[in-house]
Amino acid sequence: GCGTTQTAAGTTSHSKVIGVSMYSLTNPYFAAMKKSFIENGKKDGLQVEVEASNGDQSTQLAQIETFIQQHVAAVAIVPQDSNSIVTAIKELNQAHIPVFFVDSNANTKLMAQDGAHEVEVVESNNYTGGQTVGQEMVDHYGKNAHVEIGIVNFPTASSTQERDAGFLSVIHQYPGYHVVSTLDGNVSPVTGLQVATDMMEAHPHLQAIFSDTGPAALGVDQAITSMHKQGQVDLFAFSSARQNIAEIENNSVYKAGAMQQPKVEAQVEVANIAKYLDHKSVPSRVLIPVLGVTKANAASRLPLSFGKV
Amino acid sequence: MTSIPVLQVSGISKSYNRVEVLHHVDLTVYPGEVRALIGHNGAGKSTLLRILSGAEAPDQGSIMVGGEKRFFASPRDAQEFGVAAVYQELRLLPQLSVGENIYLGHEPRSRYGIDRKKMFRAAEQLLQRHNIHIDPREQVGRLSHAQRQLVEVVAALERQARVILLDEPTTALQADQVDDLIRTVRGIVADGTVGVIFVSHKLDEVWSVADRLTVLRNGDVVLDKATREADKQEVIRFIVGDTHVVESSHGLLSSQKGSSGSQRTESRKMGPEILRVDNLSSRSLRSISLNVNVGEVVGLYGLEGSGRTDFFRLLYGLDSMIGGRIDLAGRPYHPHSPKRAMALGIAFVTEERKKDGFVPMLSTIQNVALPVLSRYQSFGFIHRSTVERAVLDTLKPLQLRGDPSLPATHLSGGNQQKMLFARTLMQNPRLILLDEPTKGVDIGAKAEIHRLIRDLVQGGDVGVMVISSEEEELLEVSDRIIVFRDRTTDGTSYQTKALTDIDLRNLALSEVVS
Amino acid sequence: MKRTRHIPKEMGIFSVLVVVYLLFGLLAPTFMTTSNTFTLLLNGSVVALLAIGETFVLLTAGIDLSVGAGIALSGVVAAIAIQHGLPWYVGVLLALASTTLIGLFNGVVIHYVKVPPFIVTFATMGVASSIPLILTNATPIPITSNTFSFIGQGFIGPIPFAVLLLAVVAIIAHLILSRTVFGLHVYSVGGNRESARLAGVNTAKVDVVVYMVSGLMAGLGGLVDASRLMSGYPTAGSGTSLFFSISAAVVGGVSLFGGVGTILGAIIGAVLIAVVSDGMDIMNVSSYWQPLVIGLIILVGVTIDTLRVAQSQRVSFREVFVARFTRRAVDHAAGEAKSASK
Amino acid sequence: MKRTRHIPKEMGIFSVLVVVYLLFGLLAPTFMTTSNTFTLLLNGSVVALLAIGETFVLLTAGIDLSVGAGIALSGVVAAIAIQHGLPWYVGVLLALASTTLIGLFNGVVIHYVKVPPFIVTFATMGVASSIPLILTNATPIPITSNTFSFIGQGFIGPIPFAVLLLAVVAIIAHLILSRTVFGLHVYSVGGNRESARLAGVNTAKVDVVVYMVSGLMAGLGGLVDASRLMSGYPTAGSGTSLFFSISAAVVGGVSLFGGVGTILGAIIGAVLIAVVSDGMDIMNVSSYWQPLVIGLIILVGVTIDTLRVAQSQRVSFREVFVARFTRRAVDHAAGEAKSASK
Ligand SMILES: Nc1ncnc2c1ncn2[C@@H]1O[C@H](COP(=O)(O)OP(=O)(O)OP(=O)(O)O)[C@@H](O)[C@H]1O
Ligand SMILES: Nc1ncnc2c1ncn2[C@@H]1O[C@H](COP(=O)(O)OP(=O)(O)OP(=O)(O)O)[C@@H](O)[C@H]1O
Ligand SMILES: [Mg+2]
Ligand SMILES: [Mg+2]
Repeated sequence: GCGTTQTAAGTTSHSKVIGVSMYSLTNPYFAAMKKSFIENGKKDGLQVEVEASNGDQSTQLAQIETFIQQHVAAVAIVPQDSNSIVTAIKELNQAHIPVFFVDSNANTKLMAQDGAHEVEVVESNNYTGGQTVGQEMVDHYGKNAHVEIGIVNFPTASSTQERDAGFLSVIHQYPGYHVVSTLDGNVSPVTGLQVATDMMEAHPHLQAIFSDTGPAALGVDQAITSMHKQGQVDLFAFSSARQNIAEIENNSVYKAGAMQQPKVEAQVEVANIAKYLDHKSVPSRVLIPVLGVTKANAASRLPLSFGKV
Repeated sequence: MTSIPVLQVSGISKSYNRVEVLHHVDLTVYPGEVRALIGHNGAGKSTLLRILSGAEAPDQGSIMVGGEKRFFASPRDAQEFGVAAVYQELRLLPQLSVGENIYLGHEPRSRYGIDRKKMFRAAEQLLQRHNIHIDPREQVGRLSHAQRQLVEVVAALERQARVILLDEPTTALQADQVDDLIRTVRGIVADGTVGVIFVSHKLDEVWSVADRLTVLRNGDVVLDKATREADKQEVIRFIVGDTHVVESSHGLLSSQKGSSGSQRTESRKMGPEILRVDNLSSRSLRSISLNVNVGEVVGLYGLEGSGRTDFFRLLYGLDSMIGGRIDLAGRPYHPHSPKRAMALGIAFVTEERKKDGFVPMLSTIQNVALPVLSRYQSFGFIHRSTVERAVLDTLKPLQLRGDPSLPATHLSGGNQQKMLFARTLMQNPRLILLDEPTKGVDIGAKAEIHRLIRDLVQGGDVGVMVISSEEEELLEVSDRIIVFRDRTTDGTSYQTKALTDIDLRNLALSEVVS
Repeated sequence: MKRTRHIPKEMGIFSVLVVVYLLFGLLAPTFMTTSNTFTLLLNGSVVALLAIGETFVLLTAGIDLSVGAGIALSGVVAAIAIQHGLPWYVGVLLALASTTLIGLFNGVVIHYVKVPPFIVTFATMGVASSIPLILTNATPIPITSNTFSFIGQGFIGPIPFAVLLLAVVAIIAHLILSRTVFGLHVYSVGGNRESARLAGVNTAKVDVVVYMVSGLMAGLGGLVDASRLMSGYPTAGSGTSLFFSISAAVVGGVSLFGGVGTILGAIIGAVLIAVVSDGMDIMNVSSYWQPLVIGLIILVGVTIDTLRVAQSQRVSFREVFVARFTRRAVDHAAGEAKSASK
Repeated sequence: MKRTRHIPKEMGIFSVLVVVYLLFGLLAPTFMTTSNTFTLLLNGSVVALLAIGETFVLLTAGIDLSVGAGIALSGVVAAIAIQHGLPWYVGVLLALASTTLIGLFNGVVIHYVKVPPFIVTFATMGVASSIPLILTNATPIPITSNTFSFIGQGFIGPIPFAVLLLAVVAIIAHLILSRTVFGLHVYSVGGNRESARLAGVNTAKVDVVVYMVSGLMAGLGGLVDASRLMSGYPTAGSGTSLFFSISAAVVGGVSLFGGVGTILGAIIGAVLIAVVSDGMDIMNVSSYWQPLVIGLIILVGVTIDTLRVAQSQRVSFREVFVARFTRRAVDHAAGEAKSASK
């Protein structure tokens, strides 16, 4: 089941075509979102075509232009970059194709400046998600603890930058908490694994690693296990992968984290698009909460996650 | 010739890997003079020429052109100061056209770029002037070896240089082409402004072209004399530095018939037929018929482009046959690949060693052993010391100068040719195809190679076919000669005893007319 | 450079391009519209620009890995310059200067120090991708100049300005390579550097200039991207641009070993890649399948082209087959003779 | 077959490696520990394995772009096999078979159809990266076999098993290239394909086998990664692996033009890259700066090595400079003489 390959030619038929331009489909998070988009679309009689820009802003632009060529009924975008996507919004506006955002929004100030407009955005608040993980960490070690923290991040995307900022905003309130190393996990388990091993070699007293992406968290988790640092180094991370959530329940390495709800985001987005196309009113902003996950609630969160164990 | 020397070289020294190949060499060329530079393989002739043309920097010494001291950082500098060169290893670029190659580096320009029309017109005139019938728009890669050599020489002459350096410009050329070239060179120096250095291993050429000669031995100038006053025997002694070898090369010197016959048993019984070719045709050859017996050397003669090289390539599986029949040792043979040809006992020395003869980065030992490695291995692992010993034994009689454990590019041109001949000897073949086997080989080693070929056919059950552009060589080494004309032959052969080089030339020409 | 009596070598891959274009057109009605054709050309313009620069470099048997990073550098330099109140054209000049300087450095080190091009441009790729990140702290810098937006978003008639720019640059590059002394020298250096040197070609000039051209093209590509995105994006060009630009040149018949290939070929290669990418998007081919599809289309295309050339240049297929067949028969007979004689 | 009296060429880049290692050790106390040294070797083992395969291919003047994708393919195949209840070793064999088959395909098409290696392996790279995504729907597949985990996580004494595996593979590869008939044939094909063919070398066998070796190495690399992550990750190896493996070989002296280079060099190159990557992480170099730092270290290292070789083989630096200078002086004098005489 990897998407439809029908063309948009059939706009005359009843099923309307929705174009979705995503960040990356090789990240399970977005793979889950895509699946939800297509399934929920089917329920509402919408045909959803999903493209991935694989981390490249100009690819995203190209894909949106393709949607314009196809005269799709609406476009939903997970923006690579909140600024430069504004160009695309303008083009869509000119083509009279309604624009929806999902996962994160475009730069609203710039949009206002350029006279570009969107219909709606379904956001999960990355900043508060980061704060949630920070708070979980503080809860885990105690407010007065002395903790050496390593961060495995993805420094070149705005969503992960926000997560880091949220996380740091909490951590910085506690003088005992020190970030001793920040390395790029490149949203990749292999890179996550490698930088985490290096981090632990460099800082023998490291106690906690924060990973701002799920794929890198997978690698960090294995790094801790394979260096036999269970109990010495704990993992806190953003991830909605079932494998990771199950790890939290098990609680040997992965202590707590935050999960976004890609399925829910897509579901809400599709529902709102359907409403809009039926000329009903839709809210301009829907916030999907980023859920904190701890050992206590992991079991109940498991059904919301995606992937295999 | 009391004028300022057009080229004066003093105290030039050069070492490679701490081995000195030139030792305080002094050399003077006056305008209007052709100076021959001769010496054994690896004596340092090409190295000296490369230094004079700016291709390489000397370790020591100075160069004066037209009385002024010059330093050449690159060939471009040398050309600016009026020095042009033909290198031993041809420098032409196969992807470019003949015209582009001739004018590369000094292209005729129009306001917007290259004036190709003018360039091709000039090239056409130039080629015509030298009696070379080649389309200047043709890609150089499609030319025969001899044609390329001619183009190269003509390109150097065209540079309007004061000093022209020619490193073995005649190796691939036919006798009449050599005569033309010599006439051209004499013509160029005739007006007394240009000086030429001419490297060759063929003493006949030296005597007909050069005013003076310089003999290099192991990087030292050992003789510097007017050609008129020099004696061939003396010169050979200086080249070889060893009287023993002079004896054996004596036959080579005099190009009259009969002298070579003395090395041969007059009435030898031929062995069985090793190769029979009937009515063979390919894309470039038509109905070739001939046969070769075990125990004989068959010379193939023909004008340039008569199809001899193509015939060898076909036999070796490098081209596909379209019609006819080949029998190898009495069995039908259909050439398919070099590997198969080799497995069936055919060995081949190609005419252009640099193109498809050897692998430059491999050592001489590795290059020689490459086709026969399977004999010196167990479980795929090479017995290095055995290989080394076998190769060194084979190389010994060839007087190879240079370190055989170094990459083959470190050898001088003639020594590379010896390396390829050694490879043939290693293969113990039944049928040997030699295309210009002594190209660039010095006088001593050449005689040795001829002797080895004769020994081979007398001793073992081998048949040999030789292509050579030197009539003397063919007459010297072959039992009989087959003449190729216009990409075909019917196999009629001529006993060498009954032939002179003049006869041979006439034979090749006459029937083209008829 | 060659006589025109031969069919140009690029005809083969050009036919492949036409066939692929028509196929996509058949499969998806929206594909073959004028508007979509210009869109795909616009989307492919950056890779095509890089492929032009890469062609110069590859012709000398070099390689330039720094072009992808040059895109980011150029865009960010322009954005910062404009952000600081400089006029847009100063931003453009600074951007082009920055990547051309990188090219100058590449060429000088490659020629004079004789470090392999792969290593030198690997290093400058690192430098050129770090600088934008450091300058911007990984945050894209919005560009506000409206004039600047014309580079990537303007139209002249129905034609996107960037596509016109590409066409002009391609024609100039083509003329340089095919008509000028410098062009001939580029081919000669790539054909055999030593031969070219012996013939008196200024190899230093050739080496340095080709990398500067490649840098300049990366700079132009960066400007097109920045203008389309209206921001200096510090990780622009980090995706497939470099890879696709080399692939475009190679698909178009440029040899990695130097001396062989044309601008025309490289452009055809780049357009082929743009057509396939756009076609797959239009047909909504799953992104899981896209690498496979593009790989196979290019492989099949180049294979057909290769076989066609092999067929026309060498022996005809019939001849080979007849020969093979005869050989079998003969060998077979020989085998029988052998076994009979035992 | 070469005489050993010469200092091996790899000494140059090896000294660079030692110096870089010691420098990082000086700057960061935790760097030069046994434990961190093995960690960096373990982290570099996959690139090193790929570099071994790439060396075989580069020596024949080929290139293999499909190795990065092979990592994902191999890991996913093993994971799926184990998930379906097959024993771990069957998973391992299937994984290795899958990438070796890709290599077989590469070699056959490159040799017989004469399509450039860049194109063929570009296509198989696409295929090998699509298949894992299609098979897994982009979701990693957890591996549960404990035995399997030994490949990437096991230790023998203080040494990680993967590092030992790498050492054994490297030694075998070294012996094959330096001691066997096949090895010499690989060098000869890369040095001058036509000469090798005329000398009776089975070029088909060489071409096909080198790509199979490269595929096999990618498969091994994939197993190491999968075992370290304990999951078949469909985009493993999509990052810098391919690029670093070619760079490692080139840094170690392997020529992209064939015929030159050794396994020893490639391994030293791979370890150098691993040391720099690890050292930068240990020193917490900002990820913005990392590409710049690694690029410059490698450039400086190779430059020093190049200059050293140039110096020892040819003329000394002093001489070159003197010559340059003298030339100017002479030219100048000559110029003056000329103008004076007018
Ligand atoms: N690039 C090189 N590296 C190392 N040694 C070299 C190199 N080129 C030449 N030599 C050595 O220098 C010596 C002189 O070589 P050179 O080519 O000048 O000889 P030559 O007189 O031209 O011989 P030939 O008659 O065979 O052409 C030889 O011993 C050769 O091995
Ligand atoms: N007239 C021609 N037509 C086609 N090809 C030619 C012609 N002349 C030469 N060639 C090509 O040049 C190469 C050598 O030519 P060929 O074998 O005919 O020469 P040859 O008889 O060996 O003469 P020599 O070796 O004395 O130059 C071959 O590859 C051949 O195809
Ligand atoms: Mg010589
Ligand atoms: Mg010939």
